[in-house]
Amino acid sequence: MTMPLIGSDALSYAEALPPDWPGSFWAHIFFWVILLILFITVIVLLFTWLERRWLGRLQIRPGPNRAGPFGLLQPIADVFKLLLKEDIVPDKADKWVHWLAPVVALAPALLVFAVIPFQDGALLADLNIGILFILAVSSMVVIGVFMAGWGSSNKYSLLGAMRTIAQEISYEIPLVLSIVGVIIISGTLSLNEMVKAQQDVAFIFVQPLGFIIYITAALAEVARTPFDLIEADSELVAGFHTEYSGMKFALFFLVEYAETLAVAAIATTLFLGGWQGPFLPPWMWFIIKLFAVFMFIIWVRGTLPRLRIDQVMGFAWKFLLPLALINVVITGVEVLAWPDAPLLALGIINLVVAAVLVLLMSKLFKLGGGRVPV
Amino acid sequence: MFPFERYGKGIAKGMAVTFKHFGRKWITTQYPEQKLNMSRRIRGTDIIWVRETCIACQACARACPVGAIEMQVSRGEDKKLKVDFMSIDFSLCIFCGLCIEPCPPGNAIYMSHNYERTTYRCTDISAGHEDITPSDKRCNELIVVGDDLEMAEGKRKSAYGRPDEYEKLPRQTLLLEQIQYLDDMRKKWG
Amino acid sequence: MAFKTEHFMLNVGPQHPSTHGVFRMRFTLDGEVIVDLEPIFGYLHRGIEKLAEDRTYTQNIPFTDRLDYLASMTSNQAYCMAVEKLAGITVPERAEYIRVIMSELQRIASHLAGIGFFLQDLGAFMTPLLYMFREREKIVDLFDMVCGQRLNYNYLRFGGLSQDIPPEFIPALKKLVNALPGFIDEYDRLISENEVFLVRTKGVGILSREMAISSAAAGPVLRGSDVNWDIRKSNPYSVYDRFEFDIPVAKTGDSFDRYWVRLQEMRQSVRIIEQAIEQLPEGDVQAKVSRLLKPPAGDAYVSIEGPKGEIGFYLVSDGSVKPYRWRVRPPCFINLTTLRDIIIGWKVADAMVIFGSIDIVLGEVDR
Amino acid sequence: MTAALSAPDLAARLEKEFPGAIVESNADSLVVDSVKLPDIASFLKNTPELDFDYLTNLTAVDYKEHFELVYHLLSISRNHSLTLKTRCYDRENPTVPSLVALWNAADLQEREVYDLFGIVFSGHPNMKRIFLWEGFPGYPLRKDFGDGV
Repeated sequence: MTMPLIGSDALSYAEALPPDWPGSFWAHIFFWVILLILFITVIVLLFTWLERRWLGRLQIRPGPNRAGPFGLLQPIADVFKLLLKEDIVPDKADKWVHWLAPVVALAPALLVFAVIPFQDGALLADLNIGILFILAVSSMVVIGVFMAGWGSSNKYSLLGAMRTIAQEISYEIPLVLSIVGVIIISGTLSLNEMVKAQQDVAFIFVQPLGFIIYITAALAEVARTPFDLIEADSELVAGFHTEYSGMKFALFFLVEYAETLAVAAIATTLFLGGWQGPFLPPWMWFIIKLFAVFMFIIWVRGTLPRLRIDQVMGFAWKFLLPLALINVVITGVEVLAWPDAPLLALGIINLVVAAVLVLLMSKLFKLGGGRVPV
Repeated sequence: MFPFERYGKGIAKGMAVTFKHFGRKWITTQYPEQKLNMSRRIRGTDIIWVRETCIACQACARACPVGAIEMQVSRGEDKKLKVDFMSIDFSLCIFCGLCIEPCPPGNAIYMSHNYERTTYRCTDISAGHEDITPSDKRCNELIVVGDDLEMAEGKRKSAYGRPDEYEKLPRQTLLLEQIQYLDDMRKKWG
Repeated sequence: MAFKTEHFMLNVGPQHPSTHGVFRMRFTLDGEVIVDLEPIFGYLHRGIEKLAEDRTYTQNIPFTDRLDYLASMTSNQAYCMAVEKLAGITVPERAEYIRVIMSELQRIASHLAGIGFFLQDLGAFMTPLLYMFREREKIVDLFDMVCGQRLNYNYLRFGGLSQDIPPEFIPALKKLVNALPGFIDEYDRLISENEVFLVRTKGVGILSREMAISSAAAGPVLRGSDVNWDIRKSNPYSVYDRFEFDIPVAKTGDSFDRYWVRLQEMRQSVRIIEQAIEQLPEGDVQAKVSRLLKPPAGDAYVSIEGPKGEIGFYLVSDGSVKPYRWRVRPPCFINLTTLRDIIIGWKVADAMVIFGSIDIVLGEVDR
Repeated sequence: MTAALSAPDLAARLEKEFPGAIVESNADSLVVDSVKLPDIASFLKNTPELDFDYLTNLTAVDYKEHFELVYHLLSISRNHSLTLKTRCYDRENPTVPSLVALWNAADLQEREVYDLFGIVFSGHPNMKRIFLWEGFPGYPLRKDFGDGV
């Protein structure tokens, strides 16, 4: 039997197999694991290319354009370069921790994709608690990062790792709360069902504040500008992966982009209507939206400077958390008080509320703190 | 007045600026394929010495702040000074151009218009030496002696301190003028 | 429960991305807070002051290029003016105007690089830096046109210039000057109101007025601290008394103010250049000066307003062809006097911002 | 214009305050006794109509038989300047009082002079070499540097 690797045929093949048929369970798992790993690798390669190209264009330069047409082979060349590099382990490093860290970081980053629907029903495991699974698994990456920072026995790495822990744990909370609004409206925890709930209106219009909080918190989760102080190159050289080279660095690189990919995929699924869309096949819509979110992230990266650690933490606890809580309460009240409201009406109310809240919060925005008397 | 500030307006403005640049022409060049015309007065990475017009006064050697020019002269039978040995050590030369100005005839020494001294291998810098991996020997490679300093094919005199050469050289490409090359490049490199 | 904590040392540099060269700082940290800082100099010390004592006056001009390599023109000018004062040379008027144009262009170029690297230190990934280098590139193109190199200009001579400007210089300059204010506005829009930028720079690294004066801070660092002091106004050298321009002064002395002063100074420089182009007279660009200059015995100190601050030269002549003592007043080096005081108490991330806002060039710090 | 204060006038005035402190005064500079230097500097800084609050430049010159330290002072508020000099005749153990307490700007510059000339500034809080490493033989900007080699 021929098995096309990607395309709607393959997806429908995967759907066609009933999961309770003996053997097909494993076939399903096997097929999806291979597909997801290929998908992640290819998309990550494309992402690195796109990031450099798009960033280049924002910076009035062409970006990589030598290897292959439009520089498309550049990521492949980079991979080979990284694979051929000497793998350096510092003398004083904790060898085991140093070796294990990239693996520990990589596994959860890949696991997230198990529950992301590429089109209706096309996913590795349609867990009815999909979103909880994502939140639980994605926060495990921190452990790998901290292992890397600790195991390198380098002060820059350690500082970077400490920042990672503080930042990622703080931003979990607004991230989860911003998703709660979506859960309340869609009434389900399964990602596939959530996408189906966005048949008419994407949740970005229903939950504008939720989307803003989600994107901000997600940027912090994956340590992208303006929250990239984990690897702040002008302060910490390269943060937790200062002492990594070769293949292990490549793994961290993969983790970083896989996380970004995951975040973009979740944003797509929860707020942008997932695979919903006219004319094109659903999985293509999914990938288009994925790239749109990613390009937004790059665009932000190309513009903004980075924050300081105490400002980042303050922003999470003083701004995002109250906003997210208010958002949850308002959404809950709306759903209770007006159960069969048209989503668009809710959206308009929420938009006004969001604007007012953001404006009010901006009054609390203080400049110039942060000096510690010594 | 709108009583609120710092609600994200500045970020939006900045992002608008970067987005605008997405549509702009890029300003870098694809170097080995796309070469710009250098300034006509460029102090290129070579010095051209003209044996015929040189009066062996050693003004250039005395003007050099780093002592890169070595010139040995002697009186010939006709009581005229002639150059026995002339060398410039390009590993010392800082390309300041001070040797050009004091030259009494004004046409015995020139900066060159060439600016590319890079090669893929160190042996390409000067032919004929293949065993020059140690760095001390490589420095010796940069001492250029006598005839090699003179005009040769591919060398071009710069107009630095030599106004006569000015019109002979191509016009400098200024980034300011956004010349055609940017468009050409865009077509070629996508 | 009180945790037992320990301070730890963090060595930053000499090979660190944001030390602008080979500067080194040894932080003592309490968590992320800097409790002590020891700046360590000398990684780029080439002994230029000693080398200069062994060379003739003219041969030293290329060495001034290599002090502040982002602002060679002003170093050239300060040195040439010091020698001119020592030897009593008067400069033709046209040369003075061209010197003013060059030094103002240099100021813009240097500030562009300074702001660009400052924003780069803040973490704005390359974008502002590349935008600013685009304009700097246009200016450097013009320098290339007049003197043949893009960094080490070696353009000025005692009593004038090494050569007159080429005919296509003025049209190109006019074009540049017309376009520049638009680009400066664009930089303003890009970052000046950005909330992230404000929260990182406003109130960070405050250098008080008293401290700034007592530490002899100069240039934008001084004017950012509410001191209205610019040598172009207070002691107009060259032909600066013939132009109308303002001195931007900021009140608080934080990193943002230093950035803001630089941005405004670029606008003023454009104004000066516009006036200089209009007034530019015809004539000679080089006074009659002996090739082997022998200034009379004595000493002279001349300082001018460079982009980084007051750059001065103190020369002692013993009547021979070589200077007896050749001393630079390096603005970058002296601006670093306050570094320790304004960084202590801030976090590692702020240290880079404050350091970047001082805008130093290591070639001049270490000499 | 920054007015260079007339050194002889000032010398006459300083002679009244500090008898015997003025070694020499010519048109543009004032040479004072190094022992009295901190007092004179403090007088220059704190007298309201002089108000020299800005130490522009501090350097030294090796005149073989003595070192001369040169201080370029400036008053930002009054816009006038003065060149103050002092001499140090001891070559083995040259010592000059430090002015860091008056002008913070002297901090790094005195260290630089110490590094390159070997002149010790007594009272400086951190008198260490700055550009060269500890243990560097000799002081490069002295005229006799390298003579013994």
